[in-house]
Parts: sequence; structure tokens; C-alpha cells
Amino acid sequence: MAEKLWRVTMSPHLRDGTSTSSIMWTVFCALLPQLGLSAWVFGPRVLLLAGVSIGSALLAEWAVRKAMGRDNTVTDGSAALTGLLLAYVLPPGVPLDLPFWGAVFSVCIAKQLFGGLGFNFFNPALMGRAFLAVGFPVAMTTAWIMPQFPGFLSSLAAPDAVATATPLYVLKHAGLAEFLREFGNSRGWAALILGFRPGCIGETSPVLLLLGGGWLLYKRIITWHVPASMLAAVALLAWVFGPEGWFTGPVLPHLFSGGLFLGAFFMATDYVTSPSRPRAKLIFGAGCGALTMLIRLKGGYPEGVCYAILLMNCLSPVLDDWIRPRRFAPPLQCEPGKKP
Amino acid sequence: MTRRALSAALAALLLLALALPAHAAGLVRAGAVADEHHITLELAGSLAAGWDWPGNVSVTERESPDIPLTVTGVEISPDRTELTLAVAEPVAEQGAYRVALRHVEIGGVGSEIERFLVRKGVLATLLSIVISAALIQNFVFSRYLGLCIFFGASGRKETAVGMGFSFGLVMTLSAAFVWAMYNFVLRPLHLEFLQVLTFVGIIAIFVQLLDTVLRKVNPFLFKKLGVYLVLITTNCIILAVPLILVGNAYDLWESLALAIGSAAGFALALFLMACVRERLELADVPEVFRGLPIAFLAAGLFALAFLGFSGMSF
Amino acid sequence: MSSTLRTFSLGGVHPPGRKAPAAGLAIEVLPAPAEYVVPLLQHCGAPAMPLVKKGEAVAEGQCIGAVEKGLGASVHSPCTGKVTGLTRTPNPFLGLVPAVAIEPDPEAAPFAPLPTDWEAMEACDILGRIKAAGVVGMGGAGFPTHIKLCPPPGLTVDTFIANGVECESYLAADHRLMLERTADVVQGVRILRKVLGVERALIGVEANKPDAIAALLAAVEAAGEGGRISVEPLAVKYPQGSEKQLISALTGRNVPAGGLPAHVGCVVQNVGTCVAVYEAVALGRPCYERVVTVAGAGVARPANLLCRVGTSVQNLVDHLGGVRDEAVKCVLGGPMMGLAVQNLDYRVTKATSGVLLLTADETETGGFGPCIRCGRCLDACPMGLEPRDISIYAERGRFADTARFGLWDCFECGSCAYVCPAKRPLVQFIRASKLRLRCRG
Amino acid sequence: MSNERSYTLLERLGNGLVKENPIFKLALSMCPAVAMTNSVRNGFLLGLAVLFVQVASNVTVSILRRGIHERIRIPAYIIIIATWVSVSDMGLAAYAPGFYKEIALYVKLIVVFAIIISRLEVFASRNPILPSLYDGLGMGLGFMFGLMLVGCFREFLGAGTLWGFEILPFKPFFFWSLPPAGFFAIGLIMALFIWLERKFNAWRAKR
Amino acid sequence: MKEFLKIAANLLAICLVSAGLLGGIFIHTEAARLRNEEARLTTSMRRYLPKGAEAAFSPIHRYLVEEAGLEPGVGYLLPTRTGHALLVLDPEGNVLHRAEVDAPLDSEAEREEALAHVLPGARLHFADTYILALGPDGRRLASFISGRTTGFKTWVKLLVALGPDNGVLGLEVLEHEEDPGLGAEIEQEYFRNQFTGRTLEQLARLGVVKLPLPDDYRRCLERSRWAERGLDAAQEHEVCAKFGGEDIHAITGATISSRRVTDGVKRLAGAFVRRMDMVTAAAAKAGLEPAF
Repeated sequence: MAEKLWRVTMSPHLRDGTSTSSIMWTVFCALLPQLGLSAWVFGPRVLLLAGVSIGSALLAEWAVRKAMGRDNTVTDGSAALTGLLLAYVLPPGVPLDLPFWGAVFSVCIAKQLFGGLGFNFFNPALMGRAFLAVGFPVAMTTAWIMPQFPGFLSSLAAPDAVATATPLYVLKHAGLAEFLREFGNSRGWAALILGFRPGCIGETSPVLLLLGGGWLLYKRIITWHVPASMLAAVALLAWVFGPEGWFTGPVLPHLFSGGLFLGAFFMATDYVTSPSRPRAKLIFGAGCGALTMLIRLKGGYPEGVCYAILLMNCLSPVLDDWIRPRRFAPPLQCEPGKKP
Repeated sequence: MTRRALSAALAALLLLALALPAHAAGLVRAGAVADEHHITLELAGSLAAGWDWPGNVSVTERESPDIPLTVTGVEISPDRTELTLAVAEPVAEQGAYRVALRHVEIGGVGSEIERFLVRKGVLATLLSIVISAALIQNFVFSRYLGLCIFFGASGRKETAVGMGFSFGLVMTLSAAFVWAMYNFVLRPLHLEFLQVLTFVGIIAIFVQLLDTVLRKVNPFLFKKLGVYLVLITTNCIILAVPLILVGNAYDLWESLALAIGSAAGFALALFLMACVRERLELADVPEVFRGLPIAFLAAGLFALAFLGFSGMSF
Repeated sequence: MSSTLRTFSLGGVHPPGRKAPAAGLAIEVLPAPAEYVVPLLQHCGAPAMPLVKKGEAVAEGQCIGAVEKGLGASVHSPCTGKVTGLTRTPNPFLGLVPAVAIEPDPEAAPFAPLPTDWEAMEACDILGRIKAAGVVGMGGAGFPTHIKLCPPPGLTVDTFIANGVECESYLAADHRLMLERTADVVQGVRILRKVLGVERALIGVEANKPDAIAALLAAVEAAGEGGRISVEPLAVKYPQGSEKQLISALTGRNVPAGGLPAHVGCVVQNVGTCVAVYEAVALGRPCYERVVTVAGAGVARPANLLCRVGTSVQNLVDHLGGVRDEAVKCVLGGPMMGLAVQNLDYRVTKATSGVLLLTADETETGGFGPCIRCGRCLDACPMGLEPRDISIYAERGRFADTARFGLWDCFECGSCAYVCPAKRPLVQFIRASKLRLRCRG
Repeated sequence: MSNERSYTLLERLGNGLVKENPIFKLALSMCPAVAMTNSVRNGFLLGLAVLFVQVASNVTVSILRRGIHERIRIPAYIIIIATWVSVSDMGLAAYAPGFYKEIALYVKLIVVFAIIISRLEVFASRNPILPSLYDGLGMGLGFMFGLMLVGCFREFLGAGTLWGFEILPFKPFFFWSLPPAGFFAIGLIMALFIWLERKFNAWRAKR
Repeated sequence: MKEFLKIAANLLAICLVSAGLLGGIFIHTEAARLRNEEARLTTSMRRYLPKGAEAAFSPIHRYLVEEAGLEPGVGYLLPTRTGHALLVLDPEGNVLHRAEVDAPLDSEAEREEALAHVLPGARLHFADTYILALGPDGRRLASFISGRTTGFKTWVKLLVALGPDNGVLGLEVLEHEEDPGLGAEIEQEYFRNQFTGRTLEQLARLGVVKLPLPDDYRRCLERSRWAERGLDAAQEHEVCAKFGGEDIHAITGATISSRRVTDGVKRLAGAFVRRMDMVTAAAAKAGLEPAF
């Protein structure tokens, strides 16, 4: 018998079942229900947009890695996830070249040039969105679509909502009264919570996003810290800084009518660009929430989740640096004679 | 402990500054622009019953007392100590508005005509200058100034902190000096054309002075900050701030606020960039992008992220 | 239920137990092989100096290697026979080490025990016996026991802990010992308690071995030690078998970084060591035998083998019917901390707790990806260190920067690498950093 | 002075334009390179102002180099630069008011451009007038070249025009004419420079 | 000490020389700057005048006049047939003060000095300047009103040109900080020119609609761009007449900016007309003969 060749590797010889790609694809799947809903209410073109976005992200990843002479990482799922998330933060009516350019920017500039997965310090999908928001401002602010419903559900549509205005736009520029007139009844609330309202492809349905997020929590892919503190910060600040004075603000509209759930569960929890320790995550989430409200109430845009997360991304290396794991025990003092 | 108490007190003060608009001694205690079409007035007492607004309220911009704005409604709070005036023309938080109430009786005191100037409080103005200079109009990421030093001193965190600190020191002191120089010497003597020369001279002298004093008084601090002092003279921000404060005709406090805000914004930018660059050293950046090119791209991404602050107003 | 059980506070992971076949198999005695090659160095420290020459006849239990100074333990002949040569043999941790090759004499009489009334002996005499018998930690590290039993001057010890945790997957050697030689374990604990002069003794056993717990409780009662030796069930979590984690779980005391268990008043010994101590002190039999679990889907028949030091791994495997074709990896020790070896010529030492023959399904063999900063390793690390940052810095060759992330506190339990989704060889990076810094410093 | 090497005009120009290009190689005075380069024209005009200040102060310092006391070197240089900057500021305000409005702040900020003072310190203070003049020309042109290159890149991609002339009937990438794009443009062009240089060096080594 | 003196002298010499140099250049360039600035302004304003019309530009400076305890008055420094006069009106248009001003008024400093002389004790704040283009007979050919209004982000500075009948001749956006590609489009011809030709009455009722700009209307608004391949004069006239009576078409994606600018134009023009009426009436009452 020939001498058997044994494989020699370092310990440990057991590995947990999760892998980078399994995590990425799990997140990907957790996002899909919302895509289905969007395709249903905004039309199947949404699927085309998502397809272009994912396809160009994969293509860009392959091409840029090839150009740099590096190994192929298309299968690890991170590029596909970036593509999907990018599509999720686009209005459903944008032209098809937007997701392409956005994905190329996200993957090439925001991620691969900085060393690829693990070294991008801004969330690539959100960076792609920020890039598109300045590069294609008109499409990014006007390409909203009124949700269309199959007959039996048409009663869920908010009655006479202004086309091409997202709920947050109404809230910011027409005021709370107008918002409540459009969405204030039970049908309006149902539309907001279930996702039958104009908005970005992936942000409309808090329920489905919460389901997906819950699944990720259950699978322990994300922890509760970031989403909880982000939602709490938004709710608290929305309540405190009300339009009518202190502690009068509308909490629910701010929670349910923007991209908060998408941001809190799927964007701000991105491993690479958020800090790792629980305490740092709490601060990070609270910061995201606070900046979101700052932009919504005082800033130039109706929605602030994207920029809030990007701005907190700047801080996550700092938070990682400041908040370190608690060591098992302090080092031994230089008095060996005494018990510490 | 004391540090925590101090920062808490500071935070409380800032909140207070935000919360409290201008105060006055008359029958109207305070007023503020609530939103685009509403001005709220806080009365010193409760408004006597029977007063009705048509014909008794006028609102004008401060600059145009002769062009009345159209008041479309007045809402009186249940306890009759707050009035909300609805105005047809858009009003801005940054603007100043004259409000006149006629034939009112407030808290038992009657007045034929009660005038009040609605505008932002001093502290709120200063705070908004600081925040604007630090974040909204961040010199590095939104105005693209001070980049040489930004890229030069953001390699390590310690360097960034040292630079940020020395910069803040020089910036604040020289802004005060420049303000005085401009308002008491250059302007009265109509020597505005010597602006650049004097400003840069003041800054250079200041840096030299600080260098000399620090070297003698606190060699330790000098060892830490000395290197940066020389560099400061070639930082665009150090000259841009005086030019801006002169251009906007700021008063001393506003000038100081601008200086502090821009120094804080610069220090923040340096620090964030240093954190990122320290991490980038570990990254597998393509060969040709190592060093400055990738730092530029990173700064570009920062600039995109900082667009989130654009259009913000306090 | 398990949540009420005690365990250590920080980190930890739950690798699959996979103890099922071996844990149910009684210890079986391995027949004597054709040749023993006894390594003179079986743990980090100074090698023992050989006391025999080629051709010399030795008796079973005769001291063949002694350590004059430094960290070390003496080595004894596992059989009666003839020294065929002084050679070198590979050790997975230590490289090639000096060894004594002995050819056993098949007709020799078995070792005759020399019962002693240890209760009448002085503590220092007992310690002397333990040292002479070359007892070392049987848990895996093989640290000489007599040294651990002499805490540095100035430190007082108030608790003795017997480590019956056996948190590594597959391994069942300690489990079987606790079941089959329960009384000897308890006696060993009593001896060690006497040596240390402490009242309190704890035996920590993970709750996945209820039979062992029951047996120990009964044996403690039988020995009349009910109030003084307590058997503590612990929640199942890796690496509870590590000294510091076990102390933390049982007493809530945390050994300071760079400190010894004695700094918090504890001494920990493996239950296997307790048995060896019992044999050495009460029966006068030196330490040259141990139970080795042979397991994994790659072995024809898993078993717990009582084998003697110097037996080759090949002998063990052959005795059990050889290797299956699917086996790809041979690991000496547990799957989390043991070392993979490139052939089966390795010799059983006093510290060899297991021989695992793993198939590709059981073990990770692929490459690794970039760190995605998920932070799982930070959560898993039982010492609260930052393996992520150590690995990233080490990957870029910046070893000097790794120290501030707790490099020196790492005992390489592998929890971080176990959970890493990018399959990064974190332990390897840590070891490389330590090596590099040691060489330089 | 110690440095008695003779410099020719050509050598200095090559040095400023390529070998020590202030923007792509020395990475000095990046502020205008980011903020003022969304059109070639702005780049050219600001470059012109820098060229003037660089040449004038180089010559001035070279003339005065023995008269300026060592201890007050830096303040003296700054005053000299500030003088020439004020001159160009006033000149532009008077004779090119339309253009001046766009770049007013940056013209004043030329005072603190690191490239100018560093050339004074490194070159002009140690060399006679003529080489200093050449060096100023080289550096100023190099700076102008850098600004115009970035300007070309951004104006063409951003507006589809060059120097205001329509090249493409549409705007390929509106993004590039926005201020933050300056960072990206410079980063990419810098990398391109490095790449070309490597290729060139490899090619020369092979020869 | 000697060393120190030497250094100081050295530095002082450099400073003095450069200050002297700058002074000289300043005197020379300042005059040129003012001349050029004015020339630039008048050329840009002349575009709104009938071709070949002879016009003189004369400014009306508006001040806020504050006297202790009184509602602030509005002071107008206006050209008269004989020189200049200061007319201070209360908000209702009643004359509070009038004074002839006979001093050079070219620069802000000179004006301040002159006003302090005729109205001692009062606090004057400069508010803004209206520029009137007057024909040879003193008729108003155009009025230029600059002022600022809130935009979507910060302030927008506008210049509105009104004709003799107070219809809009044109609109220019002088400064703004709107988003590029969105609000910043207010500076484009296709938006600004929509105001051209609106009468004062139309302006007062002008709204903003969120409808896409019709293509041929855009062609006729973007005169400079479509000059060579656009419509002929008759078609252009027809299109402008068709759409000119409608509301302003908002910029895509920047409805708010469009609305704010429209509001601003309405307000600036309205205020100007009201003030001119008040000034004319008050001047007649006060026996002044304004130059317009």
C-alpha cells in the first residue's frame, strides 16, 4: 500500500458551518420577499432593475479583480448582495443605466480599490446610492411610481395620495397635517406598514423587512443591537422634536414611511462597515438613528437613512478602536506576593 | 468625574441655546419662526378675551417695514399665552421679522401697539455658525480647502490629533487678531487692499510667536506640536477663515465661532481620515493606488457621505 | 436546565460533541507492540537526559531519563526489555526529540504494584514520589505535575480543582476514567489535596456526562468525603477544560493575565493526572501508561485504548483495524487544539489524549478568505482578545502591532477560528506572530 | 551658495511639468486642483495666476536671497508671496472681473499654496536669478498643466465640452462636473501617472 | 539686541516696500476695477433695453431709518432733476423727512457720510438698491431689482428686470446654493425665461405647475442654445403667446426651488411697484421732482 498522504493544517480541525458566502446568501434570501412585493406593486420592471444591478455588480467584481490580477471572488455572494441592496435603494422608475453605473461605482471604487471585501469602510451599496444621487439627481428624486394593485387589494391603496411623492416627502414639505390626511386612516396605515406606497424598491414594506431581519436575528447573522438602537433613536427623536413643540412629534410616520427598516436591519448591520462590539453597535445604531432624524428634520433631503449610515460608517473604525473587548482579567500586577 | 459634569453642563447649555429664542422685556416674551409659514409668539401673560386678529396683526420683514406680509390666521393657545401667526409668504428661520399687535391686553396690561422683533437668539446663531463650519460646510469635505495638510497629516492618528489641536489653537487666536486688525485698522483707514498681506502676516507672526513661546514655556508641548506649527502657515483654511469672516462682516463672537467650528471640522476630518488610512495600510490596495491616490479616493467618498449634511439649516 | 449550570463568563463556542461512539466504549488494553520509542521530551521544557545505553536491559517502570534542573519530568520504561538504541522521534509540537528505543521482552512479568499507605506520609514525601514517577498533566499540555503542586512562594492555595470537563469533541478518555476508575480519581484528589494542604476540592464535569457525575458523587460519598469534595456539573461550552476558564466557571475567580492559577488560590489537575498520581503514590507505579481515545469517521473501529508511552500511532490504528480510505487528516489530541500530523509514525506520549482520523466531511480543508469583520471571533474568544486584528496585522507582516490585541494571553484554544466564516487560520496567524516576536525579542 | 549646478530652461520645465509635477508628484496645493477643475478654463486661469506669483516671487527671493535674514526667512517669503498675490488679485479684479468672480477666493489663497513657498525655500533661495526664473516657469506651468489636465478630464466627462466648446451634444457623466468628483479625478489620474511611470521605467530598463 | 534690531529692520523694510508697492498698484487698479465693474453691470443690464435706446442708469438706494421709539421709516436716496434727495417715509407712505443731498455719492462710504450729515442722530441701515434705466426724457425704460429669497437649501439671490409698465423683462439668478442638477437648474434659460413677458397682473396670479416643459416651448425659451436650428420668429411668437399666459413649469425634481423663486420674483416685483408708487406720491407731496 502506498504511503497515505495526510493533510496537515493548523488547529482547530473543526469549523462552524457558516461561511462568508453562506452569510451573504442568507442575507440575500432574507431580502427577497420585499423584492417580490415590489415587483407586484410597482410592476415587473423592478425585477429587471434588480437583475441589471446584480448582474453589473457581479460583472464589475469579476472584471476589476481580473484587471488587478487577483483571484475571482464572484461566488462569495458579497457582490451580488451589494447589487441587490443597491437596487433596493433606487426609486422603481429609474432608467436602466442607473443601476449599472451605481453598481460599477459601488463595487469598483467603493470596494475593490480599497482592497476588496473586508476593507471597504463605507457600505458599497449606499455609496453607490450617494453617487447616483449626485450624478443622476433628477431620476433619483422623481422616479417614484404609485403602487398598482390587483383588484381585490385596491382598497389598501392610500386614497388620494399625490403621485410621485414619497410619504416622507409629504411629511417634510407638506407637513404632518397633509401626511395624516393621506395616510392617517386605517387604510393608509395598513398601506404604510404592508408596503403599498411609493418609495424605493426595497424600503416599502416594514413588515416583510422585519420578517427578513427577524430571520437574520434568528440565524444569528445579525445582532439586535444596531437595529434596536437605531429604531429607538429615531422614535425618540421623532417624538421629542415634534413640529408643534417638544414631545409632540409623530413617531409612527417616521418609523414606517422611510427606508428605516431596510437601513436598520440590512444596511447598518453590514459587518465590514459597522463596529463589532455590542456597546459600539449600540452607539453606532443610535448615531445612525440620530443622524437620520437630523437630516429628516433639518437637512436638505426628505430621507436621511442612507447618509446617516454613511456618516456613521466614517466613525466605525473609531468606535472599533475605542470600544474593545473586555479582557478575561487584567494583567498581573507586579507584586507576585499578593492576590490580585 | 469633573470632565463628565463639565461636558454635561456644556450639552445642557447648547440645548438651552437651541431651545431659547430671543428674549425681550415687553408684553411679548419670545418669538420664533416655527416653520415655513408660521411664527409663534410667547406672551408675557395671558391674552385678554375678545381680541380678534383681523386688522390687529401685522408682520413684515425687518428690512421692509413698508411691505406687510399677508397674515392668514392667528391661533391662540388654550391658555392664551401663545399665538401662532400663519403667514402666506414663506418665512425663514434665519430671517428677522417685525411683528406688531394692536389693541391688545396681555396679562392685564393694555397696549395700543406692541412691537416685537422675531429673530434667532445670539447663542443659537453662534451655535449654528459652529455647526455649519464644522459639519455642513466642512472645510475639507465640502469646501475642499486645507487639503495639503489634510493629506499630509492624516497618516497616523497621533499626528492627526496633534495637528488638529495646534491648528485649532492658532486658528482661534489668529481669527480674533485678524478681526480686530480688520475692524480697527484696515477698514477705518481704507486699507482693505492690504487684506491678504496683513492676514497672512498676522498668521505667520502668530505661528512664529507660538513657536518661540512654546519652546520656552512648555518644551513638552512644543515637542508634540512644534512640527505642525510650521505647516500651519501653508494651510488654506487658516487664511480662508479670516477672508470669510471679513466677507460676512462677522462680529467678534461670530468670528470666534467660525474659527472654532472650522478648526473642529478640520480636526474631525483629519481624525476620521487618519483612522481610515491606518486601516487602509492593512488593506490589499492595488499597487498603483497605494498612498496618495487611494487617500484621494477615500476623501472623495467622505465628501459624498458629507453631502448628507448639505442643505441643513439651524 | 442548562442555563442554570455554571460556566465561564466570556466567549466560548459549542462545537459538535461527536463523543457518541467512544464515550460508550470501555477502556481496552492495547497489546504490547514490537517496539517502543519513548520520547525523552514530551512537553515544552528541558529534555530528560538518557540514563541508559544501547543494549542495556531495562525493567518496566525503570527510570530511563531524568531531569536535573529546569522544567521537566523523568521518563520511565514502558516495558521490560532491551534498549535497542538512542534515536530521535518526531513530536507534533516540538519537532524531532531525543528518544529511547526499547524492544519489549514478551515473557517478562507484569509490573508488581507496591501499595503504600499514603495517608501516613508527609506532604513533601508524596510530592517527591510524584516527581519521581514523572507524572505530568494528562489533559494535553503535559506540564509536569510536581511543579504545579509547588505554588510560587507567597501565594496561598485554598482550592484544588480536578478537571473532568473534557470539552474537546470526540475525546472520551477522561470520561471513561471517571466511569471505570472512579474510586482512583477520588483517591487521587484526596492525595493532591493533602499535598497542597487544602480543605476544599472541586471536581468539574460538564453536564453532558451525567453518568460520570453520578459515579463520582457515589464514589465521593463512599470515600466519606461528601462535604469536602464537591462534584460540580457545568454547562457544556468549549474551552471549559482550560485552567483559567474552569477556575472562572467553578469559583468565579479570574486568573490575571500572565498569572498562575495560584494567584487566585487554585490548582487544577486533570482527572487523568489524579489517577496517575494515585498510581504513583499509592501503588508506586510510575507514569508510563495512559488512555487514548482513537476516534473519527476515518478509523475502522473507535476505541479507548490503554496504551503505553512510546507506542506508535500506527500500532493503535492497526490494532483497531486500520484506516478507512476516506480519512484525510490525522490529529493528535482533540480536534480544536490537537495537531495534524503528516504520517502515523508519531509516538504516544504522556500527554496524548486522542488520535483522531478525520474524513473530509468532518474537518475543514478549504482555503480561507478575507476577514469580513463580523466580530464573531471577538465574541468567541474566552480571553476577550482580538484575534481578528491579530490576524489582519499578521497577514500584512506587521507582527509588532499584534501584541496590543492580546497576543500573549492567547492559549490557542481555536474558538476564534472555529467560528470564523471566512475560515481564516487565526490560530496559525497567532502562532506565527508569537514565534516572530519571540525570535526578535 | 552651495548649489552651483547650472540649470537650463528646458531641464527646469521638464522637472516642473513631469518629474516633480506639483499636483501629481509632489501633491502640493491640492485645494484648487479639487475645487476649481470642473472646467479647463478655470484651471488655466488659476494656473496662470499661480504661474505669475511663482515666477515673480522666485525672482524676488532670488534677488533678495542674500539680504533676508535667516531667522525671518519664512515670514519674509510669505510677505513677498502675499505681495505678488495681492498684485495679481487686484489685477484680475480690475481687468478680468467676470472670471475673477468665480475664482476670487482661490486667487487670494494662492498665498498659502505650499508649492510656492516650498519652491522658494528649496530652490529660489539658493540659486541665481535666471535658474530661479526657469524654475518658477517650470513649476507654474506644471501646476497649470495639472489643473488643466484634471479640468479636461472632468469637463469632458461632466459636460461634454472642452474650454466651453461643445464636443459631445450630451453630458456623459454629470457627476464629474460636481465638486466631490475632483477627489476621484485626481486619485484616478495620479494612479494613472504612477502606472505609466512604471511601464515607462520597465520599458527603459528593458532597453 | 543688535541682531534683533537687524532682523526687525529687515522685516520692516520688506513690509514697507511691499505695502508701498501694493498701494501704488491699488490706486492704479481700483479705478480700473470700478470702471470695469460698472461697464460689466451696464452691459448686462442693457440687454434688457430696446436695441439702440439711450439710457442712463441711476440708482435708488433704500435705507432703514431707525429713530428711538418709533416704527422704522424707509429712506430713499433718489436722483432728482437737480441732484439727489433723501426722502424718509413711514410704512404707510407718509413723509417723515426730506432733504436735498449735495455731495458725491459714488461709494458706500461717501453716501454714509452724506446721509449722516443731512439726518444727524438717526441710525441708517442700508437695505438695497434699485437701479433705474432712464431715457433721455426721464422716462423709466427699465428697473432692476435685486434681492434674495429663500431657496430649497439656502438663499437665492435674484435680479429682476421690469419694463416701463412693470412687466417682467427678464430674470437672472445671481447666487444660489441649490443642488446641482436639481435646484441649480433655476439658473438655466429654460426656467428663467419663462418669466419674461409676464405683465404685473399675470405675475400676481402666477402659479407653478408640475408638468413637463413642452418641447417647442423649451426651444423658444433657450434662445441662445437653439438660435441656429430653432424656430422662426413667427412660430416662436406663437409658441410664447400660447404658453406665456400659463403658469410656470416647475423644474423636474425641484418643484420647491421653482416655487420659491417664483414667489421671490412676485414679492420683489410687488414690493418694488408699491414702493415706487409711494415714493412718487410722497415726492409730489413733498415738492420733490424725482428724475424718473
